[in-house]
Amino acid sequence: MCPDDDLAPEALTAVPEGFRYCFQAMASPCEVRVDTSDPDLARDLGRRAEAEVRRIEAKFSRYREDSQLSAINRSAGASITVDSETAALLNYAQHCFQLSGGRFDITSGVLRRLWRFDGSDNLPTKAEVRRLLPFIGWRRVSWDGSVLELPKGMELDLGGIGKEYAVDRAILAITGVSDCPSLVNLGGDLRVTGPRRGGERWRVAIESVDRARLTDGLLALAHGALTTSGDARRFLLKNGRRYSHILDPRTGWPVVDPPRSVTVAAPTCLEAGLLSTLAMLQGRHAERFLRTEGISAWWVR
Amino acid sequence: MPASTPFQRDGLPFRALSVIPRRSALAGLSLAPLLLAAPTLARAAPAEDLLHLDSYRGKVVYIDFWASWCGPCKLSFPFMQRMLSAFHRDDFVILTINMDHNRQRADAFLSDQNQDGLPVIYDPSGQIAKRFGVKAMPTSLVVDKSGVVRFTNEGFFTDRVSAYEAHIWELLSEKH
Amino acid sequence: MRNTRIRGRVSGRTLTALALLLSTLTLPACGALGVKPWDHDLLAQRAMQLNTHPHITACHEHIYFSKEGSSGGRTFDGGGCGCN
Amino acid sequence: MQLKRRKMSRGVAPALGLLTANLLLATAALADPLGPAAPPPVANANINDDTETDLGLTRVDSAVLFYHEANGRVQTTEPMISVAFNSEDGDVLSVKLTSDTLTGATPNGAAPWKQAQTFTTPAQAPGSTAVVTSASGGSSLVTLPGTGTVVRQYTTPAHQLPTDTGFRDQRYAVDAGYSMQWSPESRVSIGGSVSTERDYRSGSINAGYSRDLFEKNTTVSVGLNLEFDQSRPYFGTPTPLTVMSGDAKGGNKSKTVQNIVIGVTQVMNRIWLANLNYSAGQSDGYQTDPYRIISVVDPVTGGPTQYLYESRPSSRFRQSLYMGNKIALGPTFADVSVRAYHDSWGINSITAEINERIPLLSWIYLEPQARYYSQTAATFFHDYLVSGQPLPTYASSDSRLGKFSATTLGLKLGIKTGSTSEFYMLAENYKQSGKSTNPNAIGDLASENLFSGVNATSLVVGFTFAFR
Repeated sequence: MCPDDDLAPEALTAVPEGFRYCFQAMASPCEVRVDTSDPDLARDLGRRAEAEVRRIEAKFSRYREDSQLSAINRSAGASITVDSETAALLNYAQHCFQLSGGRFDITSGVLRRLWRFDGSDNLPTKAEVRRLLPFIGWRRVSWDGSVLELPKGMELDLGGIGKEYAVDRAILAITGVSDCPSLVNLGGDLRVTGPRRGGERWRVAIESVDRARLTDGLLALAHGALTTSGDARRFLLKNGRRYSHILDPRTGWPVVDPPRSVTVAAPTCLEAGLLSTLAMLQGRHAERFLRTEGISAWWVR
Repeated sequence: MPASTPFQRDGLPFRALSVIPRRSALAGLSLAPLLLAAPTLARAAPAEDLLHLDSYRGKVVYIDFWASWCGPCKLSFPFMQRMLSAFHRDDFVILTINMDHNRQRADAFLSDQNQDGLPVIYDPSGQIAKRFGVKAMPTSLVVDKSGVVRFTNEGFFTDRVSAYEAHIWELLSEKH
Repeated sequence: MRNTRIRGRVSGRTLTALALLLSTLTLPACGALGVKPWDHDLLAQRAMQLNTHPHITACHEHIYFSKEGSSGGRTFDGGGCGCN
Repeated sequence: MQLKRRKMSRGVAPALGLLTANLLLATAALADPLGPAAPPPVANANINDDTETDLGLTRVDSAVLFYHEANGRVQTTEPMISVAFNSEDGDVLSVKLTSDTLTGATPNGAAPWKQAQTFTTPAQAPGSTAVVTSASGGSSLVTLPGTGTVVRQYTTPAHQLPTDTGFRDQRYAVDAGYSMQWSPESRVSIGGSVSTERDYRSGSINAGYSRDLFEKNTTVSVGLNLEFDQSRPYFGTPTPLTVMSGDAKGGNKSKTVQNIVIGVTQVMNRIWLANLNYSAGQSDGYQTDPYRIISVVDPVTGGPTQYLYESRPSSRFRQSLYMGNKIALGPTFADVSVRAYHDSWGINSITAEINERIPLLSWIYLEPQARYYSQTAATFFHDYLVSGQPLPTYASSDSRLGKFSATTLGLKLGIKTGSTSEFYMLAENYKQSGKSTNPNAIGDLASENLFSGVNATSLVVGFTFAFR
């Protein structure tokens, strides 16, 4: 993984497997590994991936005031015609909402106003949460495939799919111009274009929940993507009970007893991300969900 | 709650495990086009039922595999342009899939043809073409409203243009 | 074809046998060779065609036919001229 | 208000895979954020990188061959032009016109000798009183005493290969062909050609079928060609192995040639295209050269005692196995081919060729070419016959039937003048080499150079263009 600091001198560094191109985006360290001996190719592919990630961040991050998403969130109920990419993402989110029985909901972002997962014990009160529930629920949003009306006070947050979508798009930006084996990793959500030269697998380190041990094991990956949900740093602890930062949008409360982290492998980053989030949203039944769905995953309780 | 055990999977301590899922998440999954190769052991679903273009449900989709070096492909672009303007965007979608290994040549071809209307998906490694069992260049697939590939045209012959157009009309007239 | 053909010496028959053997062998093996239809980019180059300059090939055929004992191979061998 | 706890539907993962693919497919169709990969596409990086096709175009190709053999031998100028009408579906109608002017001295077949030799040929065509007026250089008209017939005589100096300079010929030929896409996997073609010169006429028709297999990686083809030739010597056809004289000879003679070519073209891999052809040809009828003679020499001194008209078998069965390869090595394209040939006259030959097309700039390429050829002699090839020995049934001293090898070295230059037009030029030297002096030749012939092979340079200059 790339050093966290923003001041990485030269974005491109040589590594045993070729070159690594580092940058900061989506509030996490990002790296593009390119299995080539040609530094210019590696830098070009790295820049392409970075450009795509920044484009998506600029468009869909709710932390950026000038992003389209922020514009939507300020629309206070007005009807907005969105462009085809946003429409495709909203359709996708809608399908995920239906698939997950309402558990995956991009309108649950407002809950962040109440919940600060800083390891402390300041949980919000039930009344505060109840007051916020009327502003949560995808069913309250009117969306016909091109025109959106977001009721006043509600907010959209593509947190669950934004970063994974950026990884998949970055991979497309690379495969669109070159067959060169590459890996894109945005803060732990990663995907490869295919096996390394000579059919080798990529070695990827998975950040474990246990802060003491930086990396837990190495995964060898020839195809597809890997994402990890759950995070050792974001939880609340009150009279012995641990509250994970995974919130159930239907109740506004943290999911009960989810695994500490789930890592999922799937062909695309979006699928891996969604499946790991959905698994966490199952709380106690996470393992059963992963098994019955036949998802290749690793989890830590 | 036991102390955090190392990653746990089938009871195997987790070392450098390759991604070999017990029952692949993709078993039986019908992969629509852009899914790149599934993890190593996944069975590739047969080409026919691959194309459940969910979001195109209710629309007829014309998918054309082309490359800049292929003579007949150049002839198919005016036809596709005409079809695009002949039918309403809500009923009919054209997706062209470029197979060039060299992106510059594909773009040079497109700028020659001044093709801004037709969406292009770049597939230099032939993943999509493999999935659809493309056997000739160009190949066009005509997909009905419920996502089933109904017509496959191998090659492009100007004296068969009326037949190609008839396929589209036929599928458009079907109820979905 | 009149049947008063002069019996070719042994090597004639072997050449025919060799040719038949080769064609029967190569055809089934051909299935294993080849590339995907979308990998014909280099093969579609003009310079890759078997006869890039037909007139030059014709000149060669004409010269070699009139100056050598053998002919044919690439295309039909044939007289067409009482060249001497 | 507690939302109903709906259970999550089963089969989430498969459906999710589908949705993801649709999303990526739909959004992938958007313009690439960075636009084209590199600066706006430059004209083809190098001239070899050209995949323009002629579909829907009319292609005109014209060229002139200047062929010149050393030491005053044959010289021809051969302009040719072809027009091909290409439909957009691969049907091609093509017509080609060729004309060919031949001058210069041709070996008459006699062996050189240490003294000058004089040869007598007819001057009046059979049944006509017209006399060849302008006997070209080196020959003269003589009226034979007694018979009063006018004959043409020419003399060859000592130690020189006897050649007849009386040849001037003008040939015109028309070829036409039509090929069409019979089905998406198969093509058929038919064609014909007519060629006339003052002393030779030829007509042929051909048909061909080709079929693509294994996703166009393999193409099998078969071609048939039927040809009818008529030899119309100026002064009639001499009876083979009779003494050379000035008398008028017999009438015209003809022959038929039937040919089949079976071919397989196979894509070996992305850069290599291989082509294997087996061809067989049977020709029946008159195949002798009416103007050629063969010396009958004294068994001791080797001096010429008489000259007999040559004689060749009246049928010939030819076979050849040809393998050609086109290989794209980086920017260069190589054309490597070998051919094995055998015929019923006892001639076996091996031919090997290599051309390497090297791009220099985006609009110019150089193509060095090299060819090696070697053949064995026909069974009835003799440099000379020996007086007193029984006459063989067939005998010819034509160097084309003798044992020799030949090398060709050439250089082709191509200049691209437009997207579908090119100026091309090929300069080439073709040199035959064989056993010049034959130590165990009879008498003083041992010191004469009996080999009559050629050393020729040729230049082809051509220009081709296409228009809609």
